[in-house]
Amino acid sequence: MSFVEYSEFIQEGDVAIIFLGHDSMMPVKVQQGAQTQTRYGVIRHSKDLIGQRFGTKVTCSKGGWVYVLHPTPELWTLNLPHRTQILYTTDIANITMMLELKPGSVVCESGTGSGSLSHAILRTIAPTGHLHTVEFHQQRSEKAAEEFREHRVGHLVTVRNQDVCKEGFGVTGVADAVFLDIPSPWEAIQHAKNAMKKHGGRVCSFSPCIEQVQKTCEALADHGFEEISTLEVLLRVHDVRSITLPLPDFGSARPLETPTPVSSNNSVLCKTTTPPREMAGHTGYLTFATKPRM
Amino acid sequence: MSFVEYSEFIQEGDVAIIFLGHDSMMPVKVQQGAQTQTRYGVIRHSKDLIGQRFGTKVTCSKGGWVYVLHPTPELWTLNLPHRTQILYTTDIANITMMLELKPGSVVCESGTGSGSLSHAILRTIAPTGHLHTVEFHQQRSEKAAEEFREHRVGHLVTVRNQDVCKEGFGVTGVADAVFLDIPSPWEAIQHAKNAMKKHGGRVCSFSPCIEQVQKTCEALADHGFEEISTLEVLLRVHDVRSITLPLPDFGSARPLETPTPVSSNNSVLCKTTTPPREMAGHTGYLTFATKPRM
Amino acid sequence: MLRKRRLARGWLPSQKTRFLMAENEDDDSQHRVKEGDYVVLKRGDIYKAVQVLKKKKTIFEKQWFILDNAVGELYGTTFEVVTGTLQPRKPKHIESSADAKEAGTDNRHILDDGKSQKLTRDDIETLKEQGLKGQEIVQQLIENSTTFRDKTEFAQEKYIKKKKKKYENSVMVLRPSCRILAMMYHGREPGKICHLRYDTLALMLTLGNIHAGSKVLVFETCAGLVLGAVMERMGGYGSVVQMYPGGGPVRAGVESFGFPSHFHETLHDFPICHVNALLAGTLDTEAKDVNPVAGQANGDVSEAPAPEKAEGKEGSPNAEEESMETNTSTASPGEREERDKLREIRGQEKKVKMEEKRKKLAAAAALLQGRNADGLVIASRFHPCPVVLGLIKFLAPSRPFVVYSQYKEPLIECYTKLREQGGAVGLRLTDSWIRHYQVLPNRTHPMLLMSGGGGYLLSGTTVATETHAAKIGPMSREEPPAKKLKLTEATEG
Amino acid sequence: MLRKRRLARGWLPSQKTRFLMAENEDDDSQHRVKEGDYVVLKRGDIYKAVQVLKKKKTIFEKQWFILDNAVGELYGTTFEVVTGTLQPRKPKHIESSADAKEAGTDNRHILDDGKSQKLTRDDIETLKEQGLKGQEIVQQLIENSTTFRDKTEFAQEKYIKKKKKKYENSVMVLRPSCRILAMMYHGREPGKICHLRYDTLALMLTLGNIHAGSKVLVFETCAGLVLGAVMERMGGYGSVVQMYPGGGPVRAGVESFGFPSHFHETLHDFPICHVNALLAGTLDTEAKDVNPVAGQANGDVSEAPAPEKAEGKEGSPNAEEESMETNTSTASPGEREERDKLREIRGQEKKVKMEEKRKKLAAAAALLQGRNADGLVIASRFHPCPVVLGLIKFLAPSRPFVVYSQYKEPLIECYTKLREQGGAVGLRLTDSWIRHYQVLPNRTHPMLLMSGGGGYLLSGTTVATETHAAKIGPMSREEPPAKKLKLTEATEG
Repeated sequence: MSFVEYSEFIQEGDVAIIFLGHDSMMPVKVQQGAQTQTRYGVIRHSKDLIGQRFGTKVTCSKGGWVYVLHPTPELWTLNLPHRTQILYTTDIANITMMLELKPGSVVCESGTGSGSLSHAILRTIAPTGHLHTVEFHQQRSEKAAEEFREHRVGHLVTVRNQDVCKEGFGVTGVADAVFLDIPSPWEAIQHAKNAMKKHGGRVCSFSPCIEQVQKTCEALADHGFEEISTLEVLLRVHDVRSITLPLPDFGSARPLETPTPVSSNNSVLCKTTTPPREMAGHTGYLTFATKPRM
Repeated sequence: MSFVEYSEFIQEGDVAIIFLGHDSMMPVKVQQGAQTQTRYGVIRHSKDLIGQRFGTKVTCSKGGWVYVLHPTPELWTLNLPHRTQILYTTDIANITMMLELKPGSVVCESGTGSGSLSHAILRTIAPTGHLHTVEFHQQRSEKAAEEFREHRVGHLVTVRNQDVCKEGFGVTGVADAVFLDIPSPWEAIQHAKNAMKKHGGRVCSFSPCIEQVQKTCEALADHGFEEISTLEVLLRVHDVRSITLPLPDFGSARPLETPTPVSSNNSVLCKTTTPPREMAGHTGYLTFATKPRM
Repeated sequence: MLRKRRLARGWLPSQKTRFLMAENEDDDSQHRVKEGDYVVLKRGDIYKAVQVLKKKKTIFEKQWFILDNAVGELYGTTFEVVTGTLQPRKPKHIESSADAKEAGTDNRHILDDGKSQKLTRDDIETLKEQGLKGQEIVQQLIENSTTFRDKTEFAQEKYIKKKKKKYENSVMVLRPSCRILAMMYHGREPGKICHLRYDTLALMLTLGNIHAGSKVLVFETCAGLVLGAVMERMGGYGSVVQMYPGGGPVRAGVESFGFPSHFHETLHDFPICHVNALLAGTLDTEAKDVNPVAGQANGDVSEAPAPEKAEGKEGSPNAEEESMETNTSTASPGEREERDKLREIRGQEKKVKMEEKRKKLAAAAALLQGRNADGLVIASRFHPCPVVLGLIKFLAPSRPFVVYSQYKEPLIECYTKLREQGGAVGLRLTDSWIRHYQVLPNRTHPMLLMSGGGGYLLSGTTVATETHAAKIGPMSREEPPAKKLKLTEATEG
Repeated sequence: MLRKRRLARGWLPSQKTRFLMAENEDDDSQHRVKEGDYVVLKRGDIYKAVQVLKKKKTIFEKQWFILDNAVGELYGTTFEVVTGTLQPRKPKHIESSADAKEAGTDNRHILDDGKSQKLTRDDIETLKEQGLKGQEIVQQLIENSTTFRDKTEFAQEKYIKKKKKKYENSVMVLRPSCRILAMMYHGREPGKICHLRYDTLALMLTLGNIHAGSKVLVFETCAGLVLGAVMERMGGYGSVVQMYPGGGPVRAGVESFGFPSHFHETLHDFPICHVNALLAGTLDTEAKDVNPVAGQANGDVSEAPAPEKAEGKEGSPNAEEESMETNTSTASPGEREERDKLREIRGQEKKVKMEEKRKKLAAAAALLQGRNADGLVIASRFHPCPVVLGLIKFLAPSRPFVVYSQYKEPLIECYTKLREQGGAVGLRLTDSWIRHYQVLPNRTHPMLLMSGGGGYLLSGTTVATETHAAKIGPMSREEPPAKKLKLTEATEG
């Protein structure tokens, strides 16, 4: 298993995602002799996981069963330990496309945070690209580096523990794309520009507040960035349901007749979807720009 | 006919809405002897309109037919002459509810603009309420006053031609609700407060730009307004369509068989809706607040 | 102008008050809470409608208290819950305004420290802004929670909401309004109102051109919220006919509006099980044994036993069932005699009630039979298609109708049927989208949580189905023969 | 830190350039336009994909010109259209930045003058910001239009767009990318790509976990855009199998990506009319008279005649039909002899082609028959239900699949069928919502026009349908008997 390559069978040291049911999952680190407790009972790694095919149904000690899934950046985003607020798949998808990431891309990112976006970037730029990710917070950067090694993507990423606004990304003229998720992105625009390739590239800044966006757009324009464009994407998950719509009884037109008995045909079944009662109404604004050739 | 009361029959001097087809309408002022040209031919007011029932089908000179509709504030919004940008029904509906308008409410409005909101306010506050509407631009205020008279709601409204930011609404302590659609609403907050009843009321400001909203919210808080709340509403009109979904042909499982002929059953008909390709993505932010009893 | 603007910021509250007091002195008495009033309690964005009754305990946000102290206070007053009673709180706008600025400073500091916890603090600060007591506790809780930082933004927001609920104890007493009740139902019990969102309701009232002096038909299973909203917009002028399915009209929500009694005189109801008879001209409202509650046979069984508020004066439509229950039990001869007497009294009462019902039915039928209603508003859990096709017949031409459904699919069918059938133009199937904002210095953004959907509307305008040759002729082939309609009295409105 | 931030505003462009030039000197040659390159022309937010060919006239936004002068210039260069040719324009960032500020001042003035035309001006100023030549003309036009002020905001925006189109004449030449092509198709020809919006495509690629080294199945009728997007993300590593309906794979859109030739070696195609045979193990790819274009019988008649780009080397799959046409015409004996010869040659050519086709089919079949594909991406105008149920069988367990449809209803059916059938978990039916913003000093707001919808996605992950007792056994009961698969050669990738 690796986050950039599928494997058929589960091996010692792999990360696997235990799928317990609708919207209920947990990540496990597969270790010979280890056990994982679930609400359906215990999973014994040696017997139930190692050597099994990813996607297999595993019967737990209490008789319930779960599926063991191969990790993907998207499953990881749903299951990772939150050390910070994280980026979710809808934003990640748009960041990836709008930054024009593909195998071979060199990307700079700050902050690393919980690594949600980092894993998605690594998946996309493998096997020939590289990610330079900068995290201000020491423990977070160490934890991220450790995770990348465990997920077998360590060779594709350099984690730096520094303040991007003061020290930049630690590389110059190499990046095809830069991503910023920091409180004051406008302070890092010059560093972003420095990190990027001479012939140009794409930059993205993620900010929750419009004031941050305004300052960032100004800084981008001041630094000669082009095609500055701010957007926002929201995802809506629809619940598929069968509903019963009763039919009204308008009675008979004949006078003085007693009411018709309840007919068996007094409702209609209909397949439909319902939106969630509450959904994510805002994650952040995504501001993209192109660094032209200088 | 009046904009606050339905009539059964069309009379001299009425406004009627000629419904030509899907999303195609025109307003006419009904006058003895007048004619109106439509793409289906001429409508002669004396013969085709006066004395007819509203909602009637009228055959035009070229043989095509139209419906003649009773005016409502909503139809007027779709048909009025634009002297300014106007408010549309979705925003109007929310303004009306969130300002808690009802028969008897006294409302202050600025600017009058093209009168789109004014007509909706008048409809709701009749027969016992009153609208004080202030318009900076002289011709616009005169035209609006004339329209209100023609629409037989003149007795419910006072039009003032003045600068609300400098001179206020011309009334003090009478309004249950105040509505602002001006470039610098923050400059009119004190005037709004002065116009409102001592025991309190509701205020709404409509602004297209977030910077206007920020300044307005600050001014509202500074003036002791409570329950300050900014929202945005968008309407999506769905096009009802029957679509044909072809079914794929995965061929036969038997070897060397010739392809199956086109079966009559190779597609599925489905009723669905499609969203508009482009829709109004923003009209303005609506900021509401409550003036507490002072 | 410039002078005033500059002054505004330095303006002292005492000056402001004096300025207002000088003019237009209102009579405060009408703005004070009276015993028996229907009021709405508010905390944050949580609302609850209650009636003010002496000594009656109310539960709100898991707190028990009596409302006695609210009587005589002004609407809009904020109270503290102190040992089961309400204590008026001094207004402190200056403080809360200062809070807001301090909060802003705090947050800017956080924005600059290079971490990405900005939204968390942001939300916390937003709470501070509301100037509610008890929030310091929430703040403490959050800051001491070791798990809080590991939660997602949304989990955090929910956590805050939960804690806020638990520890804050201020309550504002408000006069009910369509705005407040629509937000209350949507927030607390969306299932009761078919998930009809407040902005969708607002659009219904506007698209329906609901206004004083018109005659509006309402068919709803939204606890009476839609009916009440229509009545509020009518202001006691004109008539509203509630077309109801099942055993009796449901209108608990109407009470919460606290309308003056004359509003109720404009409200009529008509059981839909008589619609076909009325349209055919065969509805005989004179006969004594006609059963106005015959609508039990509707696909409405679950609702039938609970006619939540069957118009006070009417009594229970289930009286018959009750006496039947009594029959089946065994009893001594003495008890039996007693019971026979009781049954006779009940029989008399029932006759009187039936006569009242008959008159009411006749009055409603009289309003409907002209087929000249001015508006039709439908919002129910029934399939909207047969409902709109059945009830649109009662509208005059050139009148708006609006149909709500939580689901899009049944409205697609409505749309198609109405197009096939004719008699309606300007058909539009819409949904809307509402977003609330946090507007704070340097922290402006849409709220992190939003509603996923507010339901769908089908709206349109009726037109005459004949050509204009028949000038004042019958508006429909189904016009009932006039002689068959034996209505003994006219109705008001 | 603070020093740098302060400097940023006073920073001169020459300094900036020097700073960058000092380090990491790139080889410019790879960033220059070459003859034969597929490029994208851009004006405002209008894009057009073209191939750079000498002397070839291109029409873009109603202007004719040749691209010859673009050859040798850097990607990203802006040109002026001057008498049918492209002339490189000097970059002028300082000017456009100054423009922006001036515009801001203008607008604030308008905001203060008490009229409500703010958005109109706003839109006009937005145009200015883009620093495009010709916009002065648009500005003039707008200011002199007597009807302009009477239009609605949206009509105004459309008017501006129209005028802008007509009078501006700058063109930027860009290297194609999934981002640009997705926005191009969505803006110009949404019908060709089933109205698949760029953000929805982005989500498909991410939810599908498309990455280098995997084996991905694609079924699309989106002009090849989705296929190209998948190939871009694969970067020439791994294999893509295009499952195609009808006469031949449609992939005009793939060409526009301008992939290096080795990318095409990873691309395979398989006609879906052989899917059942392959699954049953009865597909004989050795037989000579098997007709690989037999898929004409699909519900795809409208598309069949236009296999827009049937892999250059393959020639036309309609060759047979052409020769049939020749047969039916009358001709002289001499002509007939000539024709017989021609027919023989054609027959030979056809045989060679058929043999090529057979080999390709065998290679694709080999990729599929292991039923161990890593991803499945569906985006078509076909009913997605039979498509996904048919093709999901080729996926290994624990692999993502994603199905796009312009309509929600068919995906509801897919969802239900997949739930009934099992073999998939984490099913989610979603749609998304994208909004662009105007961010300008004192004039920040969402764009006045937005897309009404971007289509719907059903996504999920496959799982094994047996219990884990059968450790490495067949993953499905329908595993074909191995001996029936007479594949004569393996495929690359």
